Amino acid sequence: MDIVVIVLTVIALLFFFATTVGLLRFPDFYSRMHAAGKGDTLSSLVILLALVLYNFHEINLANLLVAMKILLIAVFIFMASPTATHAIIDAGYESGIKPWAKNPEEESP
Amino acid sequence: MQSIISSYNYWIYILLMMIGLYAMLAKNNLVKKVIGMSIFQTAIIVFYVSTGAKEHATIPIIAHGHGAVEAAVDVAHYANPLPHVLMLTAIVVSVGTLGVALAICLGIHRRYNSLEEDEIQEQL
Amino acid sequence: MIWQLDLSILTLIVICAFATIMVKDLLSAAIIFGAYSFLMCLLWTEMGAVDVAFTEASVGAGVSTVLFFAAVHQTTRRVRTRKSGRMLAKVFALMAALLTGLVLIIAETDFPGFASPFTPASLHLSPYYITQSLHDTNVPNIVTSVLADYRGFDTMFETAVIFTAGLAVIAILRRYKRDDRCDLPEPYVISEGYPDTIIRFIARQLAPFIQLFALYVVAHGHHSPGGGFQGGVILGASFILLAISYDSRMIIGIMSERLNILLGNIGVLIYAGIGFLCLLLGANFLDYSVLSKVLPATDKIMARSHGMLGIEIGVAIAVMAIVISIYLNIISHGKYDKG
Amino acid sequence: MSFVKQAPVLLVIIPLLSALLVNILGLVNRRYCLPVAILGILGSFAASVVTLIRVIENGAISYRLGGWPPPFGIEYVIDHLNGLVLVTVSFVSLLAVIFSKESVKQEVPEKIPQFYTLFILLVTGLLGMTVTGDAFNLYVLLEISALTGYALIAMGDNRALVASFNYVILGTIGASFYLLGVGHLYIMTGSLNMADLLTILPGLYSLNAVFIALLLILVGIWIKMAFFPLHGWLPNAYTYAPSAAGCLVAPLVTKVSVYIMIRIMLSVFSPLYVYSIIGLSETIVWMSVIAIISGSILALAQTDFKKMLTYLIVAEVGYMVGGAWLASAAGLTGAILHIVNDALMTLCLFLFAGIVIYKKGGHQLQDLAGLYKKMPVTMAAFTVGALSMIGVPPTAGFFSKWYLILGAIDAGKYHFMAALLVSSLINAILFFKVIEISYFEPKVDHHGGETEKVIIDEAPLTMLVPLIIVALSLIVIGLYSGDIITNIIQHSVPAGLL
Repeated sequence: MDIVVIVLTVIALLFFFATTVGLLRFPDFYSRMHAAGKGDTLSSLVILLALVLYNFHEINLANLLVAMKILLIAVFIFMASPTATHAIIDAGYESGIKPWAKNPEEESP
Repeated sequence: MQSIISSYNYWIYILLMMIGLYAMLAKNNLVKKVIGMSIFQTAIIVFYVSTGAKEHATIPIIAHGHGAVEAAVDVAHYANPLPHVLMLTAIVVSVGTLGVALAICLGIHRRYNSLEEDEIQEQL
Repeated sequence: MIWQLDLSILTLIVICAFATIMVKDLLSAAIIFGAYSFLMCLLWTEMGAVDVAFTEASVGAGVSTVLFFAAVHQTTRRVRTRKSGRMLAKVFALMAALLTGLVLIIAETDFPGFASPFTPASLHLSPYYITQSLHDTNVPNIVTSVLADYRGFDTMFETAVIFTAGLAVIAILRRYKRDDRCDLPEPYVISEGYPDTIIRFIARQLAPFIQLFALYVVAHGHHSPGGGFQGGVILGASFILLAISYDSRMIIGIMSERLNILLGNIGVLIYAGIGFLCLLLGANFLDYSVLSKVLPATDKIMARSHGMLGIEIGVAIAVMAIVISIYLNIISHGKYDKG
Repeated sequence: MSFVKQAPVLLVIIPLLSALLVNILGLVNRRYCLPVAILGILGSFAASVVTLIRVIENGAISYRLGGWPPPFGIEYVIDHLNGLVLVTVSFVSLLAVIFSKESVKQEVPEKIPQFYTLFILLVTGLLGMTVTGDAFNLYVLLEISALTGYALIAMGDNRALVASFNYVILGTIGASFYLLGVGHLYIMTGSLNMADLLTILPGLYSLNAVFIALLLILVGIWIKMAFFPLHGWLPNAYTYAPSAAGCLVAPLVTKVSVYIMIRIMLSVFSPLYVYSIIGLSETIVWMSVIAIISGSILALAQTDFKKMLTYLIVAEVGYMVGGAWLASAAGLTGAILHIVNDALMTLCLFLFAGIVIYKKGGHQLQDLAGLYKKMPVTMAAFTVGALSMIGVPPTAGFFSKWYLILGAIDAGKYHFMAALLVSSLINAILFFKVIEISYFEPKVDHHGGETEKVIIDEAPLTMLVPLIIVALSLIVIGLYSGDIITNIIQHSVPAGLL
């Protein structure tokens, strides 16, 4: 059980790392948001899953309830995080930021 | 090392306080001043909450089994709740002040069309 | 208490504070300030102050940031790059800050060590609260019992502070009729919403859950972190979410200005009223134990617990109404376009 | 429930409830606002008078909020000192609220319910600050009075917003310093109750942290009371506030801050500590000398009548701070008496300024021209206020100045005495200038230029009556100041002082 938890946490951290690198290194606003939105959501989900499993070294009602709550958080993140990304990108689009095309643009988040 | 740990929180609160105070007095932009004000207030909250922390103590909610009668409560086992209560109040006060300060900023911007202190002074 | 975490979070906090002050764009400053608040919130969880962390998460990181956004949105983002003036003010401010820092450092040398369990602060009053709370009030969350009972009077005025702030914002900003001096549209008359189906759909789906969670936080404050303030702020935030994703007019449709003011009043009135009821029943102000005379099937200790629940509900109502009211007043000053 | 027994808490709760009621009724019809506001403050006034009488008869009262014993719960402590301040605060706010009727209609017609709610909340905050015996409770109420103060000032004319913003920034620094000082006390002692602190602190007097706690609290309160180098926010804020708000804020906020300073000095730290151990007395008396002189000189330089009054407040704060730090019984007596007197004198002058603004629409000195003929009663009351400010014998101002000077002589601080005399002289010049303008100068054609023959044109009765009452009370207090001192103030001066 512990090994699974560790593996999941490490995966999540890797994704977080990738997200951060993407956020910093990608050329324009849209691809940066792309990295942030996707990587962030996935790694949060994975780390929450790890927490659920970690919580279960002793199975009883209280732990089950906590696990349920964590899963609920996961569901809400799954709904809210992509929407937020969408909203930001949409706002960027509306305020006229052009996508990257070989020659670097000035971006303003 | 031990001495650093035992005062690091206090040093940081002092540093935050200085940052906030500097921003409140030196910045030209009104919203920046308000941000400085918020930092200043959170610095004090850091200070108070630090006074309540205890080593090897958990959150101040007494573990209670459903229906079970507890043994005597071990004081060293729970963090000091009093600073937490005080700081709840302080946080609420600071958001109140923030709201009023921002409202005044908006009012000023509406009248003088600027948030820069010197530009406003010129118009007076 | 994990000191490594403590140290690293504190360092990050200082970096955030510097960045907030230095950055030239007000919107970025507001975002960094949000991050700063979240780090604070982590720090407090780490120090065992979960209730404070919860409040900071909902109030500091949530509402404050939204208010900053709204204010910046209504004014201007740019901080003018300065002419080389204000040297005097800067030097003066630097001196003041350094002096304060110096004085505080001197005071710091006398402090008992951080996180020691043997400080006066941990030995004088708090043992009483920790050992007696459950016995006196039947509330396991000591912070709630101290907040709402032992120091309930503070909390009543804390609610009054929020109420005052709401009123103050109305008093400063609200315009009832067209004023020739300003060419901005009247408040509460807002341009077209932001037509985006996805955001609207998700917001509409999430809002009831947020409200449900808020009610849970209010009702469960006796046993877990949370209580009236946090619950009230979250309730208010759910409306603000709708206001951002649809437009403010919809929220005004649900919560008209009059209703809002009325609710803010009623919230504080519930609190003060419960206190006053205690007076009428012959005890001191806010002495809930006397409520057992009017509540069926409660002894004095449970009466305290119920009294606290009552005031938490009052606080939640007041805080919700005021948060919405402050937001609406600040956001509705100009053209409302997008989230 | 007995009114007498519960009076200590009722004097805060009645205004709070009436503030809420005002706001709710304001949604229905704004005509209900004023009567409810007056009733609320009247109730509070009654409660504070009852409390003061009880204190005079039986000694200090302690009231347990929530029924919890003091160091654990919050406690209200009323002794002679704050009993007197309570009555003053509620009396002044009663007069100010009656006065506000016409002036609010003229200046903030759209926001009457909000104005009155904030107005009463400010009174609540000030009363609560005065009555509490808990250092942190004081902070919460300090913030209530501060927030209402910001809002009330921001409701004024054009420049009020900027003035109010500066007040927000400085006021927050002040309140935060106070909170930080209380935090230092808390970390050193673990307690927040003033009486409890008084018993614990003597063992810690040698520590720097305790000294710095006092310093932080003092600086915080000094910002709030606009003690000289920290007075920057006050003149503009009070000048541009709506006149009804100015009549409440100007007399009370600074005085209550002075009260708090005295309370902290005597009831949290001990006279022994503040006067002997730390040796700040000399410095602070010098600072107040500078405050008095510079406040007076700046007042002399103003052409705006209301602004002139605000600089006089700065000078008066110097009187009280200096008197409190003279380390002599007479000086402290003078400072406490001056809290009462100065509240009334400032009220008198600001009411007068309010009437002038109501009638003339401006507060420059020229607006006063020719007023003696047009408003004889108003001007008579103003003259009483001015005489009291100068310190002419039958009026109240003379007696507090007398005690301050006695105190200065007792303590051997002759520079303070000199400052008092110089300031009285400057006040005399100042007010004779004002009286000269309003008495002799013909109505210059600033306002339409018509030289119609003088018609008696007094302000409405709701404005005039408070002014007359306050002028009379200045004389009455002057006549009875001996009684006030022996029955009330004497008991609040610690026995160890000279």
